[in-house]
Amino acid sequence: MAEQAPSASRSIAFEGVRHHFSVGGAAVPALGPVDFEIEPGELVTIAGPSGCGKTTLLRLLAGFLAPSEGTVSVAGRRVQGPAAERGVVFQQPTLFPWLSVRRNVELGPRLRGVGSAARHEVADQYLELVGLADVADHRPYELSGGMQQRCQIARVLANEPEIVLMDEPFGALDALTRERLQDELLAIWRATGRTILFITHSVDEAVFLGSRVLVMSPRPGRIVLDERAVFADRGERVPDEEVRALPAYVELREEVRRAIAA
Amino acid sequence: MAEQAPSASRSIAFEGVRHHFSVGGAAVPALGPVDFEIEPGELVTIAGPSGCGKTTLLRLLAGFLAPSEGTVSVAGRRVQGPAAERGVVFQQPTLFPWLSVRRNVELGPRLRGVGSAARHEVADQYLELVGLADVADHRPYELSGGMQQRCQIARVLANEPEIVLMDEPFGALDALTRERLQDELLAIWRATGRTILFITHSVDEAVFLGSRVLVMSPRPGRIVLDERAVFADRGERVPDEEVRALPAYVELREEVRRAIAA
Amino acid sequence: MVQLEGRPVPPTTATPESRRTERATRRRTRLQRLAVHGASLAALLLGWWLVTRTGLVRPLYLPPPADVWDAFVRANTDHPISPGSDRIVRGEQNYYLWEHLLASLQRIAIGVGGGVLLGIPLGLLMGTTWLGVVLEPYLNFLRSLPPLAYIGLLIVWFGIGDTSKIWLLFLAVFPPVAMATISGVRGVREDQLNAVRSLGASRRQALTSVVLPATLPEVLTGIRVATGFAWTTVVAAEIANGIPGIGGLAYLAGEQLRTPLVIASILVIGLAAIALDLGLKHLEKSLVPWRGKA
Amino acid sequence: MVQLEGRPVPPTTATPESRRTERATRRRTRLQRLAVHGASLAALLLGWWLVTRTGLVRPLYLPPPADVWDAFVRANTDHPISPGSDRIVRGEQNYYLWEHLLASLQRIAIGVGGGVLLGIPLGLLMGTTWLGVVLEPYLNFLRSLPPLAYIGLLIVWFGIGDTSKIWLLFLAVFPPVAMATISGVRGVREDQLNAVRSLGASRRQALTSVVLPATLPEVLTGIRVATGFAWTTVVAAEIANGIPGIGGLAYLAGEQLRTPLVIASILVIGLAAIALDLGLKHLEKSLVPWRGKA
Amino acid sequence: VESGRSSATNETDAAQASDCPWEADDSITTTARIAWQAIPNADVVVKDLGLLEACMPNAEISWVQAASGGDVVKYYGSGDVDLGLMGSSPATIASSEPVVRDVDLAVVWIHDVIGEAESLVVRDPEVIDLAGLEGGRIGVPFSSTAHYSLLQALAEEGLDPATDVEVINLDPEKMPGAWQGDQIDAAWVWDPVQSQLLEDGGTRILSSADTAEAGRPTFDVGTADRTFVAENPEFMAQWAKAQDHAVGLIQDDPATAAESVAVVLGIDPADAEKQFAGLSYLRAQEQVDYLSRSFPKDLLTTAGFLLDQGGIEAVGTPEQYAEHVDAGPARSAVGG
Ligand SMILES: Nc1ncnc2c1ncn2[C@@H]1O[C@H](COP(=O)(O)OP(=O)(O)OP(=O)(O)O)[C@@H](O)[C@H]1O
Ligand SMILES: Nc1ncnc2c1ncn2[C@@H]1O[C@H](COP(=O)(O)OP(=O)(O)OP(=O)(O)O)[C@@H](O)[C@H]1O
Ligand SMILES: [Mg+2]
Ligand SMILES: [Mg+2]
Repeated sequence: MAEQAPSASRSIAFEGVRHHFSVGGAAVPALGPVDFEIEPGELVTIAGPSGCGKTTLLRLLAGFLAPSEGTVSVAGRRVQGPAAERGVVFQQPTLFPWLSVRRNVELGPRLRGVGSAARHEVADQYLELVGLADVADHRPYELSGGMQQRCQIARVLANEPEIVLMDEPFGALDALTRERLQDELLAIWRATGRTILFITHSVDEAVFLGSRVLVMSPRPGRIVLDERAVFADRGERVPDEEVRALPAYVELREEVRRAIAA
Repeated sequence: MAEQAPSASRSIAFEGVRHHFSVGGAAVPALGPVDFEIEPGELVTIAGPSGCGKTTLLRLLAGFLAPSEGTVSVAGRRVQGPAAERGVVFQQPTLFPWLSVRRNVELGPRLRGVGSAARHEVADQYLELVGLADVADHRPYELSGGMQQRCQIARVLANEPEIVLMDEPFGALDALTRERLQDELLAIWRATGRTILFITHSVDEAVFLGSRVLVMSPRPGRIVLDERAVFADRGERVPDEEVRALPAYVELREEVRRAIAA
Repeated sequence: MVQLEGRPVPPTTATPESRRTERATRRRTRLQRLAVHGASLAALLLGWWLVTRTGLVRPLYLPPPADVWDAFVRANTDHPISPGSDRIVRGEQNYYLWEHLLASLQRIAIGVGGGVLLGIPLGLLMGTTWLGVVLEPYLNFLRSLPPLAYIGLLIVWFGIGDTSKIWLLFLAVFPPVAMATISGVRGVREDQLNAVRSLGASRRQALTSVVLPATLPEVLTGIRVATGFAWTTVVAAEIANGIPGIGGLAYLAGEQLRTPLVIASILVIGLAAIALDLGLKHLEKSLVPWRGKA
Repeated sequence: MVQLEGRPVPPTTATPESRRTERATRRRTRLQRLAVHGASLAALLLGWWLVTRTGLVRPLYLPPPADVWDAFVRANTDHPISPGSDRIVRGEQNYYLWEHLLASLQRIAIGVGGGVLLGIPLGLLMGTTWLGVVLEPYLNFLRSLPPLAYIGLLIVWFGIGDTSKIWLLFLAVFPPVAMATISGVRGVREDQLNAVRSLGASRRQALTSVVLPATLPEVLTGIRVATGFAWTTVVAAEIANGIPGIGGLAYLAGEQLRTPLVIASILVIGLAAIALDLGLKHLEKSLVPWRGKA
Repeated sequence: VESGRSSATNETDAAQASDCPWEADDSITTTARIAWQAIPNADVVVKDLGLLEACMPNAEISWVQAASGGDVVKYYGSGDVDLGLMGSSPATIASSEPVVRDVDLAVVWIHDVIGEAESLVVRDPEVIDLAGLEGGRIGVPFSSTAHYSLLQALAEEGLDPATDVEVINLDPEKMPGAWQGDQIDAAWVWDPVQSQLLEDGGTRILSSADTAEAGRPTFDVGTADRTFVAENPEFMAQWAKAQDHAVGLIQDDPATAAESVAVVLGIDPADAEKQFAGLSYLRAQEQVDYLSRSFPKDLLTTAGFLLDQGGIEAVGTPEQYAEHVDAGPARSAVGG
């Protein structure tokens, strides 16, 4: 994949953001007020109780929703809608059943007009990465739940967005596959310096992956913890088990756990 | 909920079961051969790598699929299709968008002709259990991913099936909610003696919850580990942390982990 | 309208002020919409007037708006048979135009109602049982039959009164409704059926509690298409003994080359159809709020 | 057919033997199906024969099968003008029945083709842009207009040749196709659109790569319904100067009270329509394998 | 909305309309259903003036509108009407095999003999006779009396409709469009289209009056179910009397008659009055003469033509056609 230097301009800002959903005429507050910035190249993990507004926050940044109040901006410009710069891995796999797995993964490059040989190569690379090379010609509905999730991840990564938004991307994966993909994600992040927003309900995952960990309160979600984490930044040589045994790691994990339980 | 004694006749048997999917004319083996029996009142957890055939196994038992070879039987009778005795929590939440959350939960009793007052009571009980009481009048698509999963669980439990089939039911839940629901599930299981088949990708969950743990090999899935676990059977007085610290627990967890990795 | 681009409309907010602005926004949107319709209608009328004014089309084929308006007014009032005559007649063919319209509306209402009442259950049955295999060719046969070719048979069986006309409308309406239902049934997600069956639903319960609601969006579209179809059939239905009836009136006026009256009738038919369709669309919106979401 | 109950058919198995039995099963199903159709058809024919035989319906309205068969044969052969006469005429109105059918089929093919080619893009545009707001009333207006009321105008503009007939068929076909497309567009899952937009799709790309395929099932149903409409319209289209043409033939035969020929024409129309629809259904099956699954 | 409303706009008008010109007969309680068509003749005058209702106050009379003679035959077949107006072609079909097996009608009245009301109008002023149309295209509504007249005229001229000219089926209301678009060279048609074509520069070169002279007349006739006639002689007498009265009105007071026609057809009274000129109307005595002498023969010749067209299976015997003509009702109206 192409090496892209983190552009200083790609910082993300939430300013006084609130979001309400209208349910049967009544307004249900779902998020906010939320204020924070993300520097380019950060790998921000977000945790919080179920229904606290994590997905809502991500959808606001993706441009699927407009905030009821406040502004969401990327590189100083208000988010006006979805764009290729912000790739999204959905919480519920959202694949296109009329395309094969391979063509789902190739879709981004194809939309950009990448030639078929190059497309094929990119698709092969990412299908291999997520372990779906042997079902490349299946249709999405012929995949298991975890395989669909992996296909989605491959599709987004193959499009090489500057900002990757991932909503519980490893939620349906077994421990082994999950660990492998965590490592791959870290490797990609280190190599390309992408900005990544990663929602997870696993405290361990949040602490292990994030260069910064956010914890949200129950609905309407606000940020109740915002901590730098150093474990993602470590060199690749440090084995995972050792990282998990570090006192600082254990302490942060406990801190996050307490913040969620609060 | 009504106390139902485990009926000796409700044992589940897989005999020489294989399943193939046909993809573009070619047959793709997904499962088997699989042979095992489940006694009434067992809480069987199933783990295995993504795409190994766990869901397929569950769908065969639910009656959604007919095995390509072998037979699946409950109480000595071949499974001919879905039935109320076998409730299913789907891997991808499958709720009815034309019904409110409450009416989704009430659906089973309503189909059985339970009066509206009794239905209401049952629904309230289970909505409370899964923490959705305050969104009872929302529509399913107005729920977060984790909330949808919980709604599904409430719907199945409210129907009081003799066999509960759960496909990664706690997959999208934060640690806290998950632990609470694990405890509730165990409580219900102990109180009613239901047979429960529980697919999970969390080794810890499999060992913690199961009275028996099955591990499947990669596709086509076969049973590579079949161990009794005693931790679910413990009295309610033993705190969870203590259980997790037991040497036998740690050992089984390692054994399961190894079996999956093999 | 599906949002392909740009940001979606902000949803309701909690504060009373913002709620007020929201209501204002909605009112503004509605006003804008009205303005757009008004403008396009005005443009159309102007074009029509210009075309007739410049003599591009002869009044025999397209009379100027004023003539059509005159015909419309005449058809809704008591008027002398010719200027100066003291024989006063009522509307056209002894009925006012609105009475003609009402008569046709009655027929359409009964025909469409019957077609929907039969079409939906039949479609459900055909989509879910072996009945579909047996009946599908007959349904396809029926829905290809030209009304002009079998209205004769209907008259024989049901007489020349309203019954045969209603039957014709019914036969026009029910196949598309049944087709839409069948198509909708085939689109029902298998797992939703599996889910309800696992909850203990009987065949019939699965049909009413899952297949029917899941099919609703397509069925409603089918009903809208079929109702439009009923309107196109109303002239054929009312050629024979169709007074009062707006289709019968249009036919008779056409025979006499009274183009202004023909156009007036057509416009009335079209406007009535638009109004009816608006109602159906409204129904659709309130019945199927989940479209596109699940 | 959606499976409401019972166990689903076992899917392909790997072993050659089981594959063989599977093929045998499929062949058996097809045979069963044929048998069912044959039986229902035979029952229908018997019923028809009995009804006419017992004199329940007069031959003026429903002639016995034998008469219809005679008319069919006559219409497909050179035959004497009346028994014993030595004046030999060709088929009916100087064309064989199959030539009439072919002429109508051509018109329908062009009309439906045009209607589909316009209806789908227009429906996509109307479903996704402000054009929908402006055009919807006009579309509803158009699709409610009785063909009998405006065929006169078409003749003025396009003459009495094939062009005006094709236009009429086109105008019958394209509104339901557009309607179905619009309805399909409204059913596209928002997140699929969000997904493709996040992959960098432009408006147009989102339209072609998501909206169009997601809409396909409803569009195909719309095309099937619309093709049925085209068949029902073919008589109206061919009333004026419609020879050769199966609709024109049916109309003339009806005017002459030659019921056997009318019924023979109707049967041919119906059978042709069934065949056409089978083809479309086949297309649907192979184009939209994911229906009900995702 | 109830169907079958009469022309009267209010109660007083209804009273006015319900004056029977002779002594009304309250003893008749027949239920009669009458199929009418929008043709300018005495039938619609009777309908508009409410003569039947006035002269048989206790009879139950309903008027059923039909779009063509074929419709009327079908109405008979379904038992929906007892009397009906149709052209001579459908009347012949109804009296010939195979339709005669299903309906049992008699022609009881000649509403009009078609003259210039149906004529051949040509576009090209140079063309002055049929021969001039060779190679051209003539529009005519198939299966109509005009179609019959046209084919008779062509045969007379020695032109083969299959090769020498192109005869196409065209509804009257579609002719002006086809005419303007240069799609047809001539049309054999009735009013108001005929006037329209003449106005558009057409010239009349032949009419049904000419074909009638050549022995091929066409008519609009009144028919009745034979059983009905047999069972309701008094009703038929009153009916014939009313028709005769209306014919008298057309002949003696065309303005009043035209007003009635105008109301029913929804046209201008002046146009209606003009249209009278193209048709000839017969009083009761003439009806009796015509019906009992030459009319069966006209049916027979029409049948010969229809056989060629494929409309009937076989030409019946002269006796058979005579059986389907009944001058009785007309006779009872003579001098009444
Ligand atoms: N479309 C909607 N309409 C109405 N309310 C909604 C909608 N989507 C979400 N909500 C509400 O907003 C709140 C936040 O939802 P969100 O999906 O952001 O939660 P989440 O943090 O992602 O939860 P989870 O971990 O369970 O996925 C929820 O309580 C939910 O009820
Ligand atoms: N409908 C189908 N058509 C074809 N192949 C299928 C279908 N469903 C599943 N498969 C294949 O069968 C295998 C087993 O699938 P299954 O869904 O049982 O896996 P799983 O163990 O539940 O995985 P996960 O943990 O990811 O949900 C997969 O490799 C998948 O590719
Ligand atoms: Mg979420
Ligand atoms: Mg699974």
